[in-house]
Amino acid sequence: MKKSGLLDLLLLVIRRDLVLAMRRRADVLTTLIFFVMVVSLFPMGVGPEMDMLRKMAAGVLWVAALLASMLSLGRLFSADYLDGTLEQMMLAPQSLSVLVLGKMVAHWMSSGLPLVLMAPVLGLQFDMSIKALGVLMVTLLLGTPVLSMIGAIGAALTLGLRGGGVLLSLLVLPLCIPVLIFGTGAVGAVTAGLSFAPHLSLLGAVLILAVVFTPWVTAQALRISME
Amino acid sequence: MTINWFKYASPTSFYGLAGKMIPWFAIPSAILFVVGMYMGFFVAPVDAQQGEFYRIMFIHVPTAILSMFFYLVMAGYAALGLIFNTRLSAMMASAIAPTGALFTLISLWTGALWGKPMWGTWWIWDARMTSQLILLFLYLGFIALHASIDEPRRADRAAALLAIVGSVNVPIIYFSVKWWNTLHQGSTIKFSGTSMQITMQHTLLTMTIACWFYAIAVVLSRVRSIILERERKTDWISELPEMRS
Amino acid sequence: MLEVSNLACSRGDHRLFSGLNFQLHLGQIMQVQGANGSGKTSLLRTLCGFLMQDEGEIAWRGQKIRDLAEDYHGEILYLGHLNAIKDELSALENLRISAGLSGVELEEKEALAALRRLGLRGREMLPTKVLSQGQRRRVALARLLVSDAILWILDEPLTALDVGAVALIQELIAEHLARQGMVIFTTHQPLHVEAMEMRILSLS
Amino acid sequence: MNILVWMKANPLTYVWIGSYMFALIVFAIEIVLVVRKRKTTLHQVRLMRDAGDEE
Repeated sequence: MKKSGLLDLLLLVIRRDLVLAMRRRADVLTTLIFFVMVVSLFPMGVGPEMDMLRKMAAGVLWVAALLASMLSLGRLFSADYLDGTLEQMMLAPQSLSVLVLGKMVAHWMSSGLPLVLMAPVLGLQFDMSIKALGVLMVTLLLGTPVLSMIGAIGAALTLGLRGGGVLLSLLVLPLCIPVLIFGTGAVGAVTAGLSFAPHLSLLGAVLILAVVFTPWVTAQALRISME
Repeated sequence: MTINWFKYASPTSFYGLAGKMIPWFAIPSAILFVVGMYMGFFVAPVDAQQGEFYRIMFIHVPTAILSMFFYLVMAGYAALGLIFNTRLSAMMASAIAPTGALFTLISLWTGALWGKPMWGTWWIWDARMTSQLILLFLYLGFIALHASIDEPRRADRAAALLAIVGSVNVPIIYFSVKWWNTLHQGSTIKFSGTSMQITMQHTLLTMTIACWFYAIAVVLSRVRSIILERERKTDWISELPEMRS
Repeated sequence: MLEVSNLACSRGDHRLFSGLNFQLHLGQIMQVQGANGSGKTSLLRTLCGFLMQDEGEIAWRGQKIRDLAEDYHGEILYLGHLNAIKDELSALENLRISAGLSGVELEEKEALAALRRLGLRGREMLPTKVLSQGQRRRVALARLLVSDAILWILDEPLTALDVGAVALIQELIAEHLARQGMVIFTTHQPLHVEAMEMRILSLS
Repeated sequence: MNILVWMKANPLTYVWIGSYMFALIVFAIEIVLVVRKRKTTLHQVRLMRDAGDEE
């Protein structure tokens, strides 16, 4: 029985959560279907004129991605909290932040990544140009992990509360606004023919900030909630 | 040698101190309000460009500044409460939140009032106004989280963590909103002449101090109620004069 | 080894117990007794580091557990009321993951041996949601076999167990104590370990 | 739009009612809330203390 190191633990947690996500494929699909449905609702509300929709496309897709990831954050910790596995995770000999990072990555892979892969299909609904679609996917690729990480803080804070889901969105959405602005800004820049490099670099900066700080903050939030 | 300013960190002694301090802030605040408003209406000159409407500034700007300032003060108290585990600072943080939120509301409302004569619309997605709106969401998030946790200790610590995360995000949000806004539309409020006229600055200063003192008075009395609520089990409560009446 | 001095805990603003002093050395076993709501579970959770105590200190090998944090966690095993197993995973997967989480890389062979010793032969591959409550508790208890923790903190380990399982648990505890382990536990059913002096800690 | 017309006609009243009066009303409401919160807390604590004898 060899002692497992930090990285093994991280990979263990990620593999565990992905296996769990695969065993309950319904949760992954509901997030995806919700994303598709919200995006498809807009043309019905706003009307079918293509130039209007093309202008709104990035914003609609990004807001839908934001809402879809909020939806799936609720079960990030609550399932483990209810059956006691979260307690055991907090008693792991490795730092809790690493485990939490593992859960965040697993959550992103089961909820954020499908959104990124689905985005081009929906982009065509809004008749977006190929370049704009490409940039949209890159921004979603950089942005959705940040949503999962900041969302994890909210999920840890609202652990076990009755109004958990809505409260979580109320706490987390204001903090995700910079990501939304940079994401939609990049697509706006490319459709206007400007360079989208500054937007992506800012998005990357926010991502790095999130990777560095959110695991530790979430670990603190979990300790507070588990008391 | 213990530092005696910790003496007032305990709720029991702070309760008495706060009680004595409230009138010292309430009365000057009332006086300053009257003076400020008088100066705002009659002393400050008419602005060449905006005419009389710019006088809304004397309420809008102080409340905007203070709403941001109170969020940082709240986050500071919250951090103190988390690090030193002192219950009083956590109580102060939850006492400041409603006043901060109300200040944000007033600044948003007066901002809209000011927008109507200037641009003909009640709401404009100006960088500062949008950041104020997001600040209001942060305040409401803090209050909602604190209210939805029953156990006071966990409520304080969870809301404190949210306030700290929020305060780290305020500059990022402010920068990204300003950045987003300049893409769409230039900066908005301009004043004729180089800098504000002297009396305008004095009025602005008086109004800011008036609002600040008002806020301190309200927060102190709210924190006294919170102390009463939280310490009801302790014995020093029963000796209080107001308990017997 | 484990030293608790002048410990006081409260839940909300209700004080559970105070002024608790005891020491636990290698090879010793202690039962925490007290009426319902007297703070038995809170005491165990405070020993794990979940709850912050109001007063007093908990020391492990002379150092405060707050400072040791993860190193201390590496040497304890906590078994609460909840089974800490995922219903969608099989017993084998659950055991290997919980062992991995506690820092031990477990081969399939060893995991299967542990599960079989706990009487789960033939059910190792089934998702735990199909197992009975007693069998699920056995999957949770399988962790005792594979863990190399010194201090076992068990909160009512015998709940939902049949006579055979109770005997098995007592056997495991005896082996653990023989290997100079330590156990602190609460229980509602009688639990006695042969040739071991059972120390009692009562929370008035 | 008569609001715009009226506003241009008497700006001072607009400014007074719209912003200062609103702010003062909000402050007044907040003061009332704080005073009421104090009264109810005192009342509650008194109830708790009288009922709390059997603890």
